[in-house]
Amino acid sequence: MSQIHTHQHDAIIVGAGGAGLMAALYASKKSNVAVVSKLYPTRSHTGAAQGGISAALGNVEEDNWEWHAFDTVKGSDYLADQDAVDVLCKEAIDAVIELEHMGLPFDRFPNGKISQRRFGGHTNNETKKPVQRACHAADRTGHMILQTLYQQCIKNKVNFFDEYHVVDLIRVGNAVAGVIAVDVATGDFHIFHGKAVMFATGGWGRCWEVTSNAHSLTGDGAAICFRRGVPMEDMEFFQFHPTGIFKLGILITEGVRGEGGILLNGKGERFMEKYAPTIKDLASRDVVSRAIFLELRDGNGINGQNYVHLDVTPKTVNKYFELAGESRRITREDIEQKLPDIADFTRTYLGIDPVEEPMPIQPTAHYAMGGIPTDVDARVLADAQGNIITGLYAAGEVACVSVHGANRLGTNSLVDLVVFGRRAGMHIAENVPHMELLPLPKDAAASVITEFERLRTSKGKHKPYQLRQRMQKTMTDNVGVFRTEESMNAALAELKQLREEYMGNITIDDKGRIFNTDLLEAWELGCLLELAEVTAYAARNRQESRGGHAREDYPNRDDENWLKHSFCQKDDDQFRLDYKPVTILRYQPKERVY
Amino acid sequence: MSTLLLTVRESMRYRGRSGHYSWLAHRISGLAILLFLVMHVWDTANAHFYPALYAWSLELFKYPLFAVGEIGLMAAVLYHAFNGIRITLLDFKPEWWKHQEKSATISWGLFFIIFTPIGLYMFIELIARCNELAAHGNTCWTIPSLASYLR
Amino acid sequence: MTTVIGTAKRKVTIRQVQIQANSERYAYLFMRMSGVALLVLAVGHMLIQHVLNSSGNLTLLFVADQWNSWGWRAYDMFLLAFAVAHGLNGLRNVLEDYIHNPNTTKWISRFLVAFGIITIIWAGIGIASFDSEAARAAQEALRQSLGQ
Amino acid sequence: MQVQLRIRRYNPEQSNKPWWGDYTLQNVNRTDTVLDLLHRVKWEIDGTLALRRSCAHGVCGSDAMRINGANVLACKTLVSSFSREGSNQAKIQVEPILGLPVQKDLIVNMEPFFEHYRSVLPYMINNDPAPADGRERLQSPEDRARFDDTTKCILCAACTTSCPSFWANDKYVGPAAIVQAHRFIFDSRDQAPAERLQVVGDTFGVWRCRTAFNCTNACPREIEVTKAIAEVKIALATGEV
Ligand SMILES: Cc1cc2nc3c(=O)[nH]c(=O)nc-3n(C[C@H](O)[C@H](O)[C@H](O)COP(=O)(O)OP(=O)(O)OC[C@H]3O[C@@H](n4cnc5c(N)ncnc54)[C@H](O)[C@@H]3O)c2cc1C
Ligand code: HEM
Ligand code: SF4
Ligand code: F3S
Ligand code: FES
Repeated sequence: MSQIHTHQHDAIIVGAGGAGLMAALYASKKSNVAVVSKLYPTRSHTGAAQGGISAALGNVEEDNWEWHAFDTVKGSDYLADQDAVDVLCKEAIDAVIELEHMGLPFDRFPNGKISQRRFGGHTNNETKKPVQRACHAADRTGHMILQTLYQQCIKNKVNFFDEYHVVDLIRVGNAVAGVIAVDVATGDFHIFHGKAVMFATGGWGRCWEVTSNAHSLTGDGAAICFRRGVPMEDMEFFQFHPTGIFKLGILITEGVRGEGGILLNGKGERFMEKYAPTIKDLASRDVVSRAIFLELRDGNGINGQNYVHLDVTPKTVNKYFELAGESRRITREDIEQKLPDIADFTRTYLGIDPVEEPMPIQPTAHYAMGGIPTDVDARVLADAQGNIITGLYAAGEVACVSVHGANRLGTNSLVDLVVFGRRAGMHIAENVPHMELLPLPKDAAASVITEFERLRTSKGKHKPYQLRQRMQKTMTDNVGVFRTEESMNAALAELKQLREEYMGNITIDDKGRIFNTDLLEAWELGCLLELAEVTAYAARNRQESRGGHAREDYPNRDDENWLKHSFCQKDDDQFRLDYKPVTILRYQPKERVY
Repeated sequence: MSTLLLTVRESMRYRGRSGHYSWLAHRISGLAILLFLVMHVWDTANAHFYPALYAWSLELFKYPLFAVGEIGLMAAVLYHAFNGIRITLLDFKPEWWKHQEKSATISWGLFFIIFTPIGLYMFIELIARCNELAAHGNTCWTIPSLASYLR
Repeated sequence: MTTVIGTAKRKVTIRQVQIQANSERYAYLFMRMSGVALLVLAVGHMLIQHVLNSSGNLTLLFVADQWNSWGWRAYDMFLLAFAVAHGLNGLRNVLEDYIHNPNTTKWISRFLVAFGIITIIWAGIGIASFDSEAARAAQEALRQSLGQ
Repeated sequence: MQVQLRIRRYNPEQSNKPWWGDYTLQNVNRTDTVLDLLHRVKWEIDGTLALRRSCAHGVCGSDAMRINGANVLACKTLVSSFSREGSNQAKIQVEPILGLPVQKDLIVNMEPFFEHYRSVLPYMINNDPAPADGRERLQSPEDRARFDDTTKCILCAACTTSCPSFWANDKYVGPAAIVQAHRFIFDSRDQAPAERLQVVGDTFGVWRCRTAFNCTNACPREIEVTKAIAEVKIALATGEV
């Protein structure tokens, strides 16, 4: 048995992506905070975000936050809570300005202001034309946010515990007392004892085969909370980004289409004209992903294969600008300057120069709209009635406020991170002084240590990767862009089987303690399996199509029965669903056309 | 990293590009020149202090064994000089760094162009010297006796 | 302290800052400067002594002739000073790469400085007070004694 | 195609001697990355193999390694770069980056690296009150462009651990830290260029750079590292930033 160490802090923040760091920055101003992350903070996947962060700064053309709010609500297919969306869009402006003051090197307009560009789903509400709202630093906006926040944390001497893998939450009744983590370097268990715990562990795209998500995005935070009785909200809504590199899933930002890039099928048609006549290629992600999927199913892929083309060569783009009567034109230099990383990806992985040739793309699993339910102060909800778990917070992709509803608008995740990360941090800073430090339960770490010993010593037949591949396959085939009752039942059956094999028939090679990533990957697989099952279960039960959840057997949105959030919990191995009404303020649900 | 040996071994093993080898060559040539320089300065001083000793060393340098070293020295000085200028230029003109690979090639090229004829010429002289020695019945490897100079 | 000293001409903001210089910076600059000087001095010297007059012909007499001119003596003095300083500082750089004990490196630097100064003085005296006539006589005597 | 993969292994729990692990992989695609191959070894052959990785497309900086002698990111290095067109064989040798203590297999202790990073004050320092209108500080596109290149750094350490000066003496702050210093020194909004220049102008700062260019060649983000170092040197010499 390895050693157990104990640390005491006011607040423990799990995860050092955009949300975790923003919270840490604020919380550490007034309290003693520990940031515990399984990766070095700068390795977090926030760094992969490319396109931009939206805020209605109105730096080049008229814009206001209410338009942003409307676009967000419309993008969400009316499932977002509008009070939360108001907070998001109003505070976005402030948050972006604050990032600039922290030193974030945004691109600039000639007048010295932050540069903004068009992005899918962002419009001028009056003219319905795309609006320039996405603030950006070339195509590495997320990288710059992550770096800037990390820099500020260093400046403010935040306590970091890097490469500590959190594996359990210490829940005491309806409150929390800390978390348990494994020090990856030594394999020792550490108890982080605190008054408040915040999860900011990001998404779980690794449930699917083709994904834009990092290998480390295994939904640990969500799964840990779920195991400790926290409900999961809106898990059926997972976003498939339309433009991932064929087979690899590496994301090609919407910014490409923002700069004028066009989607073309095997017949050379600009098929988005059919699906979204007004804003075409810049329609919301769910719309474009489905369009691509349908094109592929109709045999309109390139050379009959499973991909279409995204064409940003100046030749093509300028042709369509001309056709549309637009005066702007793009040049090679524009692409090199505004999309350097994209150009680098396609050159490296495909040997394709995006200035000369179109890129092969297909939809890729991208973003979890659902997750740990929270209020607008990032406090975690215990149930669909809105009761709160004292001291537990969540923000970022792992959380569901819900501002993204059934489909997240591009750039809004980064806004979510900074706005709600900040709110969480402020709330923690203000409240921690009055909160009490609950005593640690006896043997707080016992159950998770037992689980680790089981995984370490189990002598089954399957290696974790085999189970993982099977899970990814069934999720892709059956709980992907389009779903049916039948497909999801198949997925649930397979997932149940996988779970049993995971519990009883698994084996790993590494029996050691130092950097035992074999063991940790096996544990992560447990999280993925858990979340995959919740997703499939929640998806099977939602009998309508909305946003990212597209059912062939229920092709229409059904506001009468389904304008509500789902809350999934597990009691004694049985899933239980509960529902929470959507908060609607100014924008009544309407049909969604782009 | 700790040990000299490890550093040296890894510096040889690293598959760097031109810059890496330019650095290696610059360093080795610099040290080689220095070694020679120190010897040379001290013995040149003998021209004043012990002329006989100096004359002996001049004689010594004519012998093939040393003449080979002299060719090496010439190579070291030329390469070190060209590469030193390259480094200096690039240091003061950062905007030229795009051309670093090319510049490394150029300094090697310049070195070969200039060193080849000089080296060849020096080599021919060396052979001639050898023949001359042979004509006197000496081998190339004989070294003039110091004693005879000190007498 | 930073002040903006002009944006109009180059369009970018250039600021002036005060930084305390340290010896490493001067050593660095000296390496470049002396390097350029040595390009002329050392390469010139090599070409003259070892190629144009192949060492085969290099005798005390030749040196005596050359050092008859104060110009050449000055040339060689510069070469001596620059090369020794440049080379020994280079050696110091190399040694400091591999020897990390601050105390040891301090003593190494001191030793190298001392060694450099002594070398330059010793050889400097040699060059400055070299007597061409005497050398010529010595060479003559030698030649006879060697029976050439 | 077939790949002969040779990995430098080390597991302090088993032996204090490193060893070479040899693996033959079949059915490799030319477009597979070396990270894909390492994953195959880890998942299918020997789960004890330890390495860091996350994003798998060259943006997180986890997996800098020495592959066939030179520093690269495993996830950004394609098998095809080690095999001639038309050949269906490749030999690939993977080692941990050099100059940081190896902890297990391909994992090195990054702490000394981050210590150098922190030493250059890698954060914006501007104590002026924010603009009264509550908006952004203005910066011209030209001023922004001056440090664009160095904002790309992902702290992967490929540069610093390819530098012969750093191998010889790990007190040298190293190219990555200088890149970070450059990013702030030339940002017109920052007010502490002098403090940073003081740090990188120190004995173990930029003067240790011997212009070997390994850093520039190794940088997976194609940052002109040596150029940035030279700009810092010039700033130190002229006092102009
Ligand atoms: C390729 C790509 C491009 C994107 N582009 C955009 C864009 O242009 N605009 C936009 O708005 N959004 C974009 N997104 C979405 C957005 O980047 C993510 O949703 C967001 O970055 C998530 O941030 P986070 O802080 O929640 O988590 P992450 O940044 O994913 O960080 C998770 C953190 O949690 C830690 N962690 C995880 N598990 C554990 C554990 N068990 N123990 C300890 N620590 C743990 C990790 O170490 C990490 O520090 C993009 C996403 C991807 C994948
Ligand atoms: C001929 C013209 C010469 C030029 C242009 C030149 C230039 C340079 C430069 C610029 C450096 C600095 C390299 C660095 O800091 O990275 C250097 C280093 C060095 N030079 Fe020279 N040099 C010349 C002649 C000499 C001579 C005659 C000697 C021997 C006495 C010498 C010995 C050295 C040594 C030992 C180094 C250190 C090498 C290292 O740090 O790797 N150089 N030279
Ligand atoms: S400069 Fe390049 S090589 Fe060095 S750490 Fe940054 S990204 Fe990596
Ligand atoms: S490799 Fe090292 S020596 Fe300088 S140019 Fe790069 S820092
Ligand atoms: S895995 Fe992220 S850089 Fe290679």
